[in-house]
Amino acid sequence: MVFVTWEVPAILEGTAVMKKLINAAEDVVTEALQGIEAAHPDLRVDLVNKIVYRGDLPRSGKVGVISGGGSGHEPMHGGFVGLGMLDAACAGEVFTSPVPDQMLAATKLVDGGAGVLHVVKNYTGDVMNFEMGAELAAAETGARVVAVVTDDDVAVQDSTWTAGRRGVGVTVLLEKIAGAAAEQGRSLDEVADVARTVNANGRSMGLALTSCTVPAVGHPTFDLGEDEMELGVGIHGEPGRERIPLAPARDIAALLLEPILADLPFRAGDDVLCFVNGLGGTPLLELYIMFNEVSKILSGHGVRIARSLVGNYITSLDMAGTSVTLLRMDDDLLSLWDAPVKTPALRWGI
Amino acid sequence: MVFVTWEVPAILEGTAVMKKLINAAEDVVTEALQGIEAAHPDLRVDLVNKIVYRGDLPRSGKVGVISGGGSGHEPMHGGFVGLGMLDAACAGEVFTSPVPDQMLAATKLVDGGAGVLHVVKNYTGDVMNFEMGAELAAAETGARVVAVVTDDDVAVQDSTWTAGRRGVGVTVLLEKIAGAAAEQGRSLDEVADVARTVNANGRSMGLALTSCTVPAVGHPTFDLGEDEMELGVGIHGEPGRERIPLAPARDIAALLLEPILADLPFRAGDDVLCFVNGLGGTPLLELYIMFNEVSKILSGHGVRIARSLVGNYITSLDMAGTSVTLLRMDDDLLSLWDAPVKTPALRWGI
Amino acid sequence: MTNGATVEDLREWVRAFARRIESNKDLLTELDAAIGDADHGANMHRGLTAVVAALGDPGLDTPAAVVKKVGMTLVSTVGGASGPLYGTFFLRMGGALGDAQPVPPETLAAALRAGLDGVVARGKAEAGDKTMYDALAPALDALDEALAAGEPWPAAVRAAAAAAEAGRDATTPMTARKGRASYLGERSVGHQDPGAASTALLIASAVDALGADRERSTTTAGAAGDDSAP
Amino acid sequence: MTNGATVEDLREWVRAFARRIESNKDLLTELDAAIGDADHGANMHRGLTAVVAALGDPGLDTPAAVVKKVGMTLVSTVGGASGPLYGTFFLRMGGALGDAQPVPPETLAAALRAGLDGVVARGKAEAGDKTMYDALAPALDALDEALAAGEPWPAAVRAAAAAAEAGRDATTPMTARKGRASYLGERSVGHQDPGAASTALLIASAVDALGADRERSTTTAGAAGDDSAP
Ligand SMILES: Nc1ncnc2c1ncn2[C@@H]1O[C@H](COP(=O)(O)OP(=O)(O)O)[C@@H](O)[C@H]1O
Ligand SMILES: Nc1ncnc2c1ncn2[C@@H]1O[C@H](COP(=O)(O)OP(=O)(O)O)[C@@H](O)[C@H]1O
Ligand SMILES: [Mg+2]
Ligand SMILES: [Mg+2]
Ligand SMILES: [Mg+2]
Ligand SMILES: [Mg+2]
Repeated sequence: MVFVTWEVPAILEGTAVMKKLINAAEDVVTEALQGIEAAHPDLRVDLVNKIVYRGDLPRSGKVGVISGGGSGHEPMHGGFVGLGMLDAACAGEVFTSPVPDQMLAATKLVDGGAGVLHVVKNYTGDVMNFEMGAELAAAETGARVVAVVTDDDVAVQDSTWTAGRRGVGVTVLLEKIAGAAAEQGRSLDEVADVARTVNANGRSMGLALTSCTVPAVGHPTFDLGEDEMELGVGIHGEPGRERIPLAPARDIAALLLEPILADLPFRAGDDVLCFVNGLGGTPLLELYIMFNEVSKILSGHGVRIARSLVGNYITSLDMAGTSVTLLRMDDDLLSLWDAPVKTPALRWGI
Repeated sequence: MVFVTWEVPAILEGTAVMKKLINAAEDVVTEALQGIEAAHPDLRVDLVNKIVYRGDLPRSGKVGVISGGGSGHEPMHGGFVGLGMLDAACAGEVFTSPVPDQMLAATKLVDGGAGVLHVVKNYTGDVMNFEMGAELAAAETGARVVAVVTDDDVAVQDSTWTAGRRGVGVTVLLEKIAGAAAEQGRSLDEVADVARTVNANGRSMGLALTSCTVPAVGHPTFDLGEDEMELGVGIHGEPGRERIPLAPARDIAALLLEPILADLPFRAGDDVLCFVNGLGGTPLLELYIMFNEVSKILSGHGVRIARSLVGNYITSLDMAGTSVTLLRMDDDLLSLWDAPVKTPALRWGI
Repeated sequence: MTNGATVEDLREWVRAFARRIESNKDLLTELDAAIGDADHGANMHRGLTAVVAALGDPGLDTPAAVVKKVGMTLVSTVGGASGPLYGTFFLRMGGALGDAQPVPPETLAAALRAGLDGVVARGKAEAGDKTMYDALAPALDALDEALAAGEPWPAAVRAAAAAAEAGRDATTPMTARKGRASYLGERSVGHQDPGAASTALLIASAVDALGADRERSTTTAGAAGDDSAP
Repeated sequence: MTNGATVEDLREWVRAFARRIESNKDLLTELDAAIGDADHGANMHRGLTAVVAALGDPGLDTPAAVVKKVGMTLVSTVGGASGPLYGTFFLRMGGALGDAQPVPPETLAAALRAGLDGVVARGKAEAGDKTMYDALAPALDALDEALAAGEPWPAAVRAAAAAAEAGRDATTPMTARKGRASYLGERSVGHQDPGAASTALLIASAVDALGADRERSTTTAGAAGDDSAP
């Protein structure tokens, strides 16, 4: 039997010099959490468990809403903690889901006796770690936990034979809307219902112009040619479904919207929340150009933009690119979206 | 006499392929403005004059506050239009100040009889174009205009022999604070006084990890080595004062803060608004790491962070990098900062 | 461990695994960069570093206690898909070890299979899904077969390691149907599964620590990743 | 224009300038990228394109009307530092042209100097600040001197163009004290000022359009930027 000696690729030898505002790669998450704590007096940070949480917890009788996931998607999730949105967020290592102990600790922190909603993006790791966290919480505290899994990425084939669609942009909208429902005093089942409604009515698709660079890796996750872009990327620097030549914004908007519109399907007369998201390295100027193209296509389909969100809200580190999310709205969702929210990244009405 | 035939550098030949979400380079500003109009129902856009303005203008008796500058710094200035901040913003071409006709048109739009404040960043072009705009407005409408020029960039030597310091991060804070003063019903002189106070008490410095790429140019404005960064950059892709080797976030924070702290000077016991800004291509994760380092240095100096702002607010297209702005606060500035604001990029209290 | 695995044997297995993960960390991450998210090496390294530190905790004086501790530590430190999967593997294995000291070969083999069942219960992977299952299941089949055929433990565990490597290599042409690589569909073909690669290291570590007489296993253990001959 | 510049001469001057700007657009931007913000070529090109279109407006039937229109159009379309400066140059020059048709050489020279004074009033530049002033001022000095020495207009305007180019080249070793390049301090040394470069094109265009007999100026005008001999 021969154990092969694998050669380390040359690019990994030595300390990679990275164009990043960091100290050591292994301290990135902890130090960013310290920065959040220093910048936002309303929030608290548990550095041991890597949890960002509201300073006024637990709120008796209110359903707790927590989420979490790998870091590198900021402001998601830590930037969405606050009144009317998340009660706590668990930060994993960069692009690695947090561990069950964190979800256990966060669940205990936020439980005000009315149960806790876990907002989980559909990735094998996230789902399993949240599951184990909920099992631990049930065993240890008896807290009632309901998990809602987001899986809105139409770039991925949905099938019982795969891990299913990824949770992407809808997660942001769901956290806002479910957070508002919880803040209103709705029950855990009601809050979970609203969350499921959001997921069922939302679809997303993303496109990358560049890869991102994970600090612990030190070089781009994938190589994209000067004249190529990656269609259907997720938010972890994972390659997409297809590599295609660079195209103008109007073609990109069409490429992203076509599968989104077809999937639900969205219909003439639908009211939607239109969310044009940046993946971290794309300037707002370009996101507004994308929004313009998206809005033209939607009006061509008779789909009405009832609400909009433009900016970097669910990112992949320094990746240049965009994702578009459409959420079909009804009156309840509209009023929950409009309800007051006070977090570092989304704030209005207060 | 010989007319030399200049050779076009090879890099400029042919249509440069650019990794940008745009259509044609010459339509970038117009299409982004259309996107702003489509995304933000409270705002209006004059596409001929390239002005973003509040939908409820003019407000009789309220001092009008306008600003403007080259595009490519989004959300500044168009993203700061709304209740409690700017009444209108004039968008120039990318990195090129707007023309006097735009300032004239914006001044007319916002003038509710109480005069108009022009917030101008100290660049030769911006200053001259705003000056001519004010001259035209005085001649045409008799509107009283006061211009306040921001010049907070300590990277630039201040001297009567130069164009003086650049206006950078303080501009964002000034627009918020002067906008709040105007919204409260203060007079033009009072609003201008507040604006001058902000400029006098604010200092900034920036650092780039990469250049940016101007759409009309198609390649990076400057070349930075893999292991270099540019200290003291402005916001137009102009080279900085010094090119230095890559360094950890804590050293970068020290490099940026040292000249800022020395210049005012900031003293132990001072209350400051600490603004860690991203230049467009840097993820929020890194900005929070920077904020953490900055806050540690400030607490070492006994300077207290009374308010904070972290994010991409005054950018240079896709440039990776950061700038730090400190603004010394008094009670009036604090209450004006905390006053309600409702713009696409800054919103609270409403 | 001809008479069975002692507590020290099992600790040494885990330490050997940690060393092999450390020396193959970048490679595991590269494999994951191709069809995942470029963190499998970092994840496993973080976990095994914590595991090695935890081995010094007091009270870990039975094989079951050691192996459960490994599982708990992995669950608490790895995250991602591999954390719950490797964690569950060791937790279930520990639960099945019973009290016998040293652990007889058959008990050890049964405990490993309990671990595999845990992986399946948690992750629902089947053969051919291009996951760690595709290295682990053939390895344990080979182990059971060899033991059933009356082979001595060292030969059986070497057969298991060979089967794990073959299983790992067989993931390359597969289309992923589980985990992050499944998003790639057809584009996952042609890449080795990172979890199968780390699992092959786990079984290879068993050869290091448990697969020969005591002397050999301890003297060659430092060479994890540098092995060039059986 | 030995008898003075007609309206058509002045239009042709501006058109020649537009052509030279167009063929040197990328170079001007490259110069600006080195010590500014990489837009001078685009700025001037946008402005001169608008100017050429505006030349077709009705009512532009005097030299003063044409030149003022050029100034207004530049102010309204260029932006940046160069917009107000070039705009003011033409506005003031137009204001000083008076009613004479064709414009006698001395009036034209005086009007150009009025334009220069406007640039100084607006931008406060002095000799040696590394700006368009350093090409424009020596050019107009050379023009005045040649006319005072009794040289014919074509020779005088060629002398002006030569002085503009020399002035442009002399900006290279200067440390910028005005405009965006001043932020660079010492690092601006060794780069030609983009505004001085565009100003040299302006005066060279005067040679194209006004510097020789009518036939020559119109037949060679299409070759802006390709001139290789006086
Ligand atoms: N459902 C599953 N069952 C078994 N193994 C799985 C499953 N999903 C993923 N894996 C394994 O996990 C490995 C990836 O681990 P890792 O990269 O650490 O986690 P993540 O995918 O969350 O980043 C895959 O290579 C695969 O072998
Ligand atoms: N104060 C000034 N006086 C005269 N010319 C100036 C002054 N400031 C700048 N310039 C000229 O303007 C040129 C730059 O123009 P341009 O790039 O179009 O504008 P901006 O600097 O606003 O980007 C400089 O090269 C210089 O010649
Ligand atoms: Mg991962
Ligand atoms: Mg400019
Ligand atoms: Mg992975
Ligand atoms: Mg310029």
